[in-house]
Amino acid sequence: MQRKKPWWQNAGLRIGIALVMLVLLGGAATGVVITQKAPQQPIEFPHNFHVGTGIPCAYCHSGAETGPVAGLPSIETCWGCHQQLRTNTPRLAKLAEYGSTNTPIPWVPVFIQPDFVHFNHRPHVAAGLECKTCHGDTAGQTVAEPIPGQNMGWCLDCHYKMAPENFTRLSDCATCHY
Amino acid sequence: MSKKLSRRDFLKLSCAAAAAGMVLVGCGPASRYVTRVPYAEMPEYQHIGKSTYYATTCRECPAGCGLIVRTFEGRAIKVEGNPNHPVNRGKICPRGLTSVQGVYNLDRITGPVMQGRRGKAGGQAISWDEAVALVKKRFQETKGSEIAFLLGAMPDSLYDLTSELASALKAPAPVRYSALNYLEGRDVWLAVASQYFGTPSFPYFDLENAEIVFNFGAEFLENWLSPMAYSRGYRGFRKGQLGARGYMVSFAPRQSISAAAADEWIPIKPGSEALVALALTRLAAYARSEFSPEITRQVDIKAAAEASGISEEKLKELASRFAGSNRPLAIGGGSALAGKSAFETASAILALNATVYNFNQTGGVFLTPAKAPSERFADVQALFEKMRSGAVKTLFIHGVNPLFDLPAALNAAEAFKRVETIVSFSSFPDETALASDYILPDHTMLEGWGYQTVLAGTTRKIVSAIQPVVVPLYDTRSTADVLIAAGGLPYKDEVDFLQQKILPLMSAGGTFTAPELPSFWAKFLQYGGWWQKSADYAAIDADALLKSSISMPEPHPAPADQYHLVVYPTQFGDGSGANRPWLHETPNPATTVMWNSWVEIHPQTAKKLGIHDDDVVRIRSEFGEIEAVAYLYPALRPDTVALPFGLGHEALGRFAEGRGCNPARLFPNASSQNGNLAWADTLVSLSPTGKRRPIARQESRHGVYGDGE
Amino acid sequence: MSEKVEAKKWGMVVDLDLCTGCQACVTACAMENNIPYTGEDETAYGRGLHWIRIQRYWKGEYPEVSPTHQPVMCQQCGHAPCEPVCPVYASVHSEEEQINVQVYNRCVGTRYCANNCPYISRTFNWFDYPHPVPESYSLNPDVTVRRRGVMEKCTFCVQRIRHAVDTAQAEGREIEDGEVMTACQQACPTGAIIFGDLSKKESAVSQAARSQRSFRLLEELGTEPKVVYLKGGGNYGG
Amino acid sequence: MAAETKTLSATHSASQEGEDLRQEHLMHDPKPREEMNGMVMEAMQTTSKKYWIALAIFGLGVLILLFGFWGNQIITGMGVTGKRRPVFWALYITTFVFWIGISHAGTFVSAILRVFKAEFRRPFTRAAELMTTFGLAAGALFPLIHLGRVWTFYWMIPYPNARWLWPNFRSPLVWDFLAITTYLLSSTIYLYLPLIPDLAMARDRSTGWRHSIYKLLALNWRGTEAEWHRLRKAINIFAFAIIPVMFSVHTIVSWDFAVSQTVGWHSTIFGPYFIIGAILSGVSAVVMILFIIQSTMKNMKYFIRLEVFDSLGKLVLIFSMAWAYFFFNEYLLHWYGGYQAVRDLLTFHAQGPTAWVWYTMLICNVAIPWLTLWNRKIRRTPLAMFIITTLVNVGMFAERYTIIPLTLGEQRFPFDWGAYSPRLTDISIVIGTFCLFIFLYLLASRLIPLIPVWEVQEGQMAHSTRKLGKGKVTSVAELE
Repeated sequence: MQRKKPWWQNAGLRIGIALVMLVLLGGAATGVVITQKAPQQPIEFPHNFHVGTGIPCAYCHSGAETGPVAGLPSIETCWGCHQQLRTNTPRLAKLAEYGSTNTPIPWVPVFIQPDFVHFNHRPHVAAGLECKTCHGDTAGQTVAEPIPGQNMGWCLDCHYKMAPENFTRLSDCATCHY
Repeated sequence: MSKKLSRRDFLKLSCAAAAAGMVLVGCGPASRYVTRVPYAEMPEYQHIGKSTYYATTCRECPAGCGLIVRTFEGRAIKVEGNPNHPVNRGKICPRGLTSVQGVYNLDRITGPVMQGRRGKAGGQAISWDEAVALVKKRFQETKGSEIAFLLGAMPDSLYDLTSELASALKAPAPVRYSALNYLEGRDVWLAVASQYFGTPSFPYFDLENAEIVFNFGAEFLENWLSPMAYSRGYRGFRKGQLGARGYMVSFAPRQSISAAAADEWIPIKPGSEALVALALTRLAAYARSEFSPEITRQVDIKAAAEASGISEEKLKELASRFAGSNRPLAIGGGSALAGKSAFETASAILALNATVYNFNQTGGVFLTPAKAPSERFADVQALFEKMRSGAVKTLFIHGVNPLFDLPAALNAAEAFKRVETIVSFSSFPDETALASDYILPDHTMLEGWGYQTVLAGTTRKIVSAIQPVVVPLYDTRSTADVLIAAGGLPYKDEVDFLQQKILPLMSAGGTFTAPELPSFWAKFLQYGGWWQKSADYAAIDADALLKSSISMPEPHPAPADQYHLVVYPTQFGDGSGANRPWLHETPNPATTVMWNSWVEIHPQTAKKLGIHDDDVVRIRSEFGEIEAVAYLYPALRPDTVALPFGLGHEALGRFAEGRGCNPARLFPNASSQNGNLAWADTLVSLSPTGKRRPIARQESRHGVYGDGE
Repeated sequence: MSEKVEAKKWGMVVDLDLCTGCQACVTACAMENNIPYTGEDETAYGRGLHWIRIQRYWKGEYPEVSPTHQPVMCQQCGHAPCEPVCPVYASVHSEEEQINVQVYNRCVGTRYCANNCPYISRTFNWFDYPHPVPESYSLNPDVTVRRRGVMEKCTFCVQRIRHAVDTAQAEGREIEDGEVMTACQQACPTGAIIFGDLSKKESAVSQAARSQRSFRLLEELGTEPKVVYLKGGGNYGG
Repeated sequence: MAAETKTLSATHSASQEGEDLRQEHLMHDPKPREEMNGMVMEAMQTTSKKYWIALAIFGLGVLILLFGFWGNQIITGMGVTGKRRPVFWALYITTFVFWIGISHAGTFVSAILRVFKAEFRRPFTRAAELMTTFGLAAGALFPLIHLGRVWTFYWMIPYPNARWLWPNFRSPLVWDFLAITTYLLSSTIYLYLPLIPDLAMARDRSTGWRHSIYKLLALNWRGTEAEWHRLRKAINIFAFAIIPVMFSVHTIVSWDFAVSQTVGWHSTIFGPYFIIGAILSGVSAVVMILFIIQSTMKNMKYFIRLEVFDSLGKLVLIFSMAWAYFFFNEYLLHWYGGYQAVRDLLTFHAQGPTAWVWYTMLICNVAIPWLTLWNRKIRRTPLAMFIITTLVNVGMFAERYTIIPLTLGEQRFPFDWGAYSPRLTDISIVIGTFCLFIFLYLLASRLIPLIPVWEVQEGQMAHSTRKLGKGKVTSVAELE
């Protein structure tokens, strides 16, 4: 009897599977990279510099203390200072362009939650949490970088560690999902 | 031959499978980041992530309820009632609630349009400069007497402005009407009040404090005069603040929600309301051992009982109950005040009140302290007659849709053809807008300025503020601004006009005032309007009424094969609400039908005619015919059929077009002596068409009526 | 289930003597909670997504006929039949607010909860309902827009509860009676709906709930609903 | 068929009697081992053009009707089916219960009859067990198909996760999930164990790809005494162990309904009621399959004799009576309970616009078996048995349809009643699973020996006749 190669040793099949896997894995890798990488911002905002000069976070992200959303600064906020300050770098030239035409800066929010999660900054700020607990050390970043794995387990973990006595309340589904 | 799957091969394959699995499970959206655009300049009162609430006034019907609109990042999210507003006290009806679906409607006109051909959608977009120039040109080139303004019921500020403009142009005063008006019999009350009390003001019925109420067809919970104010009144009436739970008797051929809310429903024969009211007046006077008033001289109790189908004993019992009560009240509206003898009916109802001396009494009848502009149908008829004769060269239309809501017998479309230029200010592509030459879209309700004078449902003077809660979504422009710019009126713009108009209010003793106009204006907007601290009604006197003599209306029983017609407005109001999906999705309170019209037929009648539920029925009057789906309605006289008003559009966008039927096609082009549209005398015949079209109802037919589905 | 004493017990009273069946609550609920409309064919087939339905029955024969109106929304049972049957805890009791929570993102769509709800107060997203621009501009940002395949139901406007709790907490005070208003209560023209904390003796809602007219729907099932009806308007329970 | 009308009571000589016994009972009609093996192999390897056409049609059916429509349903939403408020479960769950019911009979016939040593079971245990496995495969798809968001089905599996959430072990659906996976696994093993010697037999008689497959599956079976011993022991353990699993699975399926508060479901008799219904439909399905096998496959008339139809017919009759008892009992309980909503519901079933379903159920499940199956002649007419059992299955489908959509449509609030009408997708997917079942069965019939040859041979070895007075009686030797 002629010795036949079993089907799984067929070269064509193997190449085909390899190609499909390459595409899928490549896609997956790209997806992972895209979702875990800081997005392209219209202006490469240097957080490190601004934090370094001692500007409080809430100066630009003013909503955090009063409401659910911290917010992204409007052109007014930036232009308020930078009209007077140094307009000589390329980044500031971009800002000047937005500022002089009074067009909003299309910021890309980095820390985002899905639609079905209702995160509220105010109680977290009121409980004395520092911004960097969740947002990382922005003093070392230019544009804000996402923290990987900020999922439900991440929230619960913190809630459990920080306030075990209130855990019933803080793990209630209706706290975030409605 | 045997080939073993080697361990290495197996590992390779399983790794590949695992990787594929991970890819399939782990693939999220390709990009999770979405650009978000913050404000370039943060508007006043806006905070990041927080809602801002603005007070304004509802323009959906003439009642003038105060609203608080929740806005979030520049968008109107939710309409709520203004809890401080004296008309509605924070309450709101379905139509007001869906007004955000008016602003964010999918079928709005996005900018000024020059129609290529009348009646066809689409046309050439023009700029606002061109539009204003065009209106200006029409003002200058047309003789004053050949200009006509046809306005809807809202808003009042625009009506005042247009009136000023008309007199400046030496044009006839603007004609104003609304379908709600003739369906509820509003103009009849105005006529009666002018006749007997000397002022064209609406009576205010103090339902809240009444003890026994006789209701002649008024749909006070749905659309009548000021539904939110009267709903609150109904609450007080039921709660019995001054004593026992109130007792209500409803005289109506069809059970509306208001009639159903009564403790007793008397299916009175259509057209006999005046007789019954007069008979009750006479019997009530008798029960109080008083002389029967002059006005009741002609009435014969026996004849009234016969004409109405209510036994004499019952009438006597009701009258003595009414007369014996501490705070009796009679109200009327709807189809009772929409016939040829509407004036007599309204007078009789007032006489019934007068005979128990409840004028200006708690739980009685007052006169609202605001003069209402005339909305007589006879004026509309006259205008269209003028158009037909070619004496109108330029017609301006705002806030009303005559091609839809006027009786087809009036043949408005024919009259339009004789008008050289028609300019519509409609925000939506309704029938009339499409039939005009230019559409210069006004802002919708939540985008525009104005004020609304509260005409009914209160005993205080109220001027309710309308302010924009969001920036206009499209390239629309306030009609007032267009008219001011084109007509050369002495105002800078609409806001200037409004501020000048509210100037007198600063010293009129309201709940607030301010030393100078800007702060007064700010407060006016903040509170949602200006109103007096307490009631300020003109005392009314019953003498003239009781001493008058009115002609006895002839009852007109329907012949065997014909049926009385009751048409009632629904949540769609005058029909302009028909383009809002959630008004369609809101079930009708009585029938739970959604998204379509129906014709209510009594089950006995239906059986006699061989009509079943969901059969398409042809309804024919002397003036036209329509087809509607049958709904066997148990709470209706067998000799009457009822039709909801508001659907049956030929235009007005995707949600309205071709949906339901329009009862205005059955109406006569007839006004009574006092100028109201006399549609309630219409007789119709029914015939099954053999077609079936199951309508969407929330109720289970099988569960509620016990018949199969 | 051990209930904490301090747990808030949101509850609602519907006075059937005042309810006229006008449907304002139905529309208000839809506007507040991003409820999509489904169109004629779908509503005709019983797939409307109304969170409140006003049950209208007829009583008597012509001419003594009259309708009764009874708004039925999720009764927020204390002992809810929908909760134990959900395999993934998507229908779950909120220990904090003592209401039934539907967690949309956890729902896998078995629809078992809906079958087991004796009040049939749950609706299902049969499709992804479109929210076209600009209609979508009026969507409430505090309420999740549900996608296809999940259950939904009346939440007692939990987003408003959360907002009030959050505000009260930030201001360091208790929630006042009447501070949380559900959308239906806010709109109801005759004020037939009262909402508040049933655990407080003096709140408007618990006073009304103690009325002699009060009854609960299908009380015999032991579901302990948080919605109390007051008899009236020809509607005497059941 | 020659044996049709022969009975043992007529005038007979001794040889005639022996001939009768041989004709009647497979166990008394032994053939040489080689010949019998050959017959089974021949039946398995003979494929006609018709077979391939059927396979292609049902394969396409699976592809289009099941997976095509299911895919569309996943993408578009559950709304493509006819479900509505308040009928949130409908044809899918109906068919699910139907398949789970069908799958019962395999175990029942095989395990219970094995435990009770009913000898007529021998030729068809394999066919019944295959039916169990494939019925479960078809049925177990439905809990997935009916999910609104099937892509999240794995949340029902208990596994540690970032959300700190487990499935709700109080939910009958989780019990269901566990029970069905358990049953699927155990019934597959129970199918596989007795298959091993037959696979070895097939391995020794085949070449090419078949050979390699059989070799892999036969686990190097050599037929030594030790192997036989272990196999018998294992089969015996499984036969006893699977019986409670079988009962519990359908009880748990019934609890999906019985633990709810739904009117008409909340009943304590649902457990046994469902099991009896399942066995009734399952045994009927076995008869249907045996008829098809017997009339389409080669050499099967030898294995599947009239005695099989006769005995199964008796079983169907008995279970039909038991079912009727429970049916009556349900009415009795609710009558005694006196709850208005249930009374309305039961009246609606019998008198509402869908009463025809109810009547179909009663006629097919009670009237037809009772009127026909008492008759030995009918029981011994395979075609008649096929028609009767098909009708019984139609009746059982109607029963489940009555219990699910028709009951859900009429709950406590008449305002919310609603009638469900299936749409194209529901019907397609249901037909698709029938296609899947048939497709798998068709494939298996040409891959697996449908007759457990060794069991038949074992039985034939054990059987002998003994003279007792004037007649001969069967005697069975204890082999195990």
